[in-house]
Amino acid sequence: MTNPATPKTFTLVITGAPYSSQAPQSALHFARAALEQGHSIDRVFLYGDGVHLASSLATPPSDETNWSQVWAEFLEHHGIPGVACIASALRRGLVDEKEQARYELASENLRSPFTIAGLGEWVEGQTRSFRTLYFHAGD
Amino acid sequence: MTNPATPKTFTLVITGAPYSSQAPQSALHFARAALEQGHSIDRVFLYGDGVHLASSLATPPSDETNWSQVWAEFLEHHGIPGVACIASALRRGLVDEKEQARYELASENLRSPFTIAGLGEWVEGQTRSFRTLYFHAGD
Amino acid sequence: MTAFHTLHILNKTPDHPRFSECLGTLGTDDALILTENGVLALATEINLKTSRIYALTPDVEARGMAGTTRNSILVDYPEMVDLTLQAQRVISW
Amino acid sequence: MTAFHTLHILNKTPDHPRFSECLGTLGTDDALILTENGVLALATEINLKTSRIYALTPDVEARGMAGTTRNSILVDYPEMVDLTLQAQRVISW
Amino acid sequence: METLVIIDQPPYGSWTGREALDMAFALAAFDQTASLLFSGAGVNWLRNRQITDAIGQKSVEKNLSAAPVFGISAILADASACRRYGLGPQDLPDGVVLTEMDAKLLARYSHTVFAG
Amino acid sequence: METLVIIDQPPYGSWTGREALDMAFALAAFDQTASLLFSGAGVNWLRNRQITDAIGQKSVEKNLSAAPVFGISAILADASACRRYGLGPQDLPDGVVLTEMDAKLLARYSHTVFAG
Repeated sequence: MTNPATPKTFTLVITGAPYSSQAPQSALHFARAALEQGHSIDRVFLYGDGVHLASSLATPPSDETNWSQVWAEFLEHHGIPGVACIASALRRGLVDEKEQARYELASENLRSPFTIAGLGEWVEGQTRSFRTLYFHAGD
Repeated sequence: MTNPATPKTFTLVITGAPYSSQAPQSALHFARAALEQGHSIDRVFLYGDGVHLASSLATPPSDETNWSQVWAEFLEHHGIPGVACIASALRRGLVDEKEQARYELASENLRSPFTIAGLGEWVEGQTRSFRTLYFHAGD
Repeated sequence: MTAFHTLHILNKTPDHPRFSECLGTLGTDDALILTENGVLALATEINLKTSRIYALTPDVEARGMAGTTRNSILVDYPEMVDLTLQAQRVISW
Repeated sequence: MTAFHTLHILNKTPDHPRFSECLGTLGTDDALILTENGVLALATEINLKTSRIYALTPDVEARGMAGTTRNSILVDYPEMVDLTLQAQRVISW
Repeated sequence: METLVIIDQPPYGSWTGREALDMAFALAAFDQTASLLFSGAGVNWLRNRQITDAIGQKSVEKNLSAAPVFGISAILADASACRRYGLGPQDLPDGVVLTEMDAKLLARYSHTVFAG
Repeated sequence: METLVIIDQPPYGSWTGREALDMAFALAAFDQTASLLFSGAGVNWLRNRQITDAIGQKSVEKNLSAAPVFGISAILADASACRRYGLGPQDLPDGVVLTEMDAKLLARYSHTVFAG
């Protein structure tokens, strides 16, 4: 039996987009609770529509939470890597400077500290973490 | 009774994103068939997740269709307005130069000839068109 | 040309809640066109509650359903355009 | 602390096909936690097929379900974190 | 010409319902007749005492109660969906009319739309 | 440690199934044991003669047939979902194993994942 008091490591995978699903919000609440209890988060991996969370251009109305910004601040503050799957990201128009140059695109829109990398990052997270939890869209 | 031979006007509303749903593809096939039969398309309105179709940064693998690009070329070629709903677009990180300046964002990512405007464009399309058809995500 | 009241465009699988919502509102003079994932309904034994069932050929073929079209009438996109004009109203589910 | 085999995290309404898929795989030693839209199941008469049902308080309250929690145990996020660690495995539906 | 906007998704789990409400409000703002129908799991919009602080979203109750002010002509709820989700007539906000979502209902509207 | 990747969405209507397949392939590529389970409407991945030219997408049949080559250890299909969608054992591609999706099946895997 696992003793919940022992600090454990989580990898969180977010597959639902902000302003479309509740997934990024639920994942953030979970992540905060895990850290407060002394656990650690190895990484946050964005997959499928979840990559939109890493957009630097999301501009919700001023009376709504900017989930991309809040997530970025959380990752930055705690030094947790946030990685968007490169295949999901490129198809959905989320690119960093490197991909911008490679595909000769007019701009980039990846919000720091998110990075773009392959599914190997997800596999590594799963093998290194005690728990890998998924936050999918609810519809 | 309607005589299908008489040219009619359509407004098409796309609410499903490319690389997530089939909606933009089905809408394009429908639009092409309508024009070939001599009908016209008043406008194409992107709503909800459908606004991602207007991204200038979508970069699918080279052996897959770039639906944003194909749609943009179709609109350009036939002089059909393509309008992304401003509220949907801003939340989801799709912005033009004007919104970039207004919100002091680092870049813009709207693909020409798409424009960004309010739901009034949808209402106008519906009132001016013989048929307004919706292309939603299928899951 | 058959005249009908409402054309229901259904692009969801039979497992999606909107599928049964759609079937529940089919009127006696209505027609149903199955598109995208909707064509998979033809592989099941679900009662589609109308005899005027169309299915979009490109979606039928993509899903390997060419031999499983039950009592539906296969249409291409130009014919679908016609159907949307013949109906008095169109609802996209 | 109760020990259990699998913790099933279910965030879909009872009308979503994955809801019944999840219930169909609940083992006798499993627990279910309802989150997001999943908490709406507590407003229905659906048999949830396990007696170990948790529901996430913030989602219950947001949906106006505070008075309709049936036989579920309300948990907050820290308790949910514990539950994911007590289980031998976790499945997010 | 009258448009029926159908909301069949519950609030908070997705944005579709909010975006449907915006469509109805836009129609009304441009002097088009618009009504709302809550069906399926969407009837959960009508539950009272939605306390959303802990999930970081604004409650949709206020949006919905503004519907008559914005000129929405009727707010309908599918009776069988309400029964399924344990919502009795006394649980519904003022002005919501219970109805059956069927061919006869939809035949009253020239346009029937979903937001997604 | 073995991961079961479940595909419960049919192909072409959404990308979720493709992205699930990529997850399984990535696990195999990094020497993790991975199996695929097709359930619900996802069993429609297994239908043969998918002719996709007219919808402008690549057929997924080739991707799926590459699974053993990429090191996927088993391809399972839920028997009751196959029955619902009219797929008999003779209709399934070689190597697909009919099973029942139940607690006993899932208990065999340390991780069970969906792509979305």
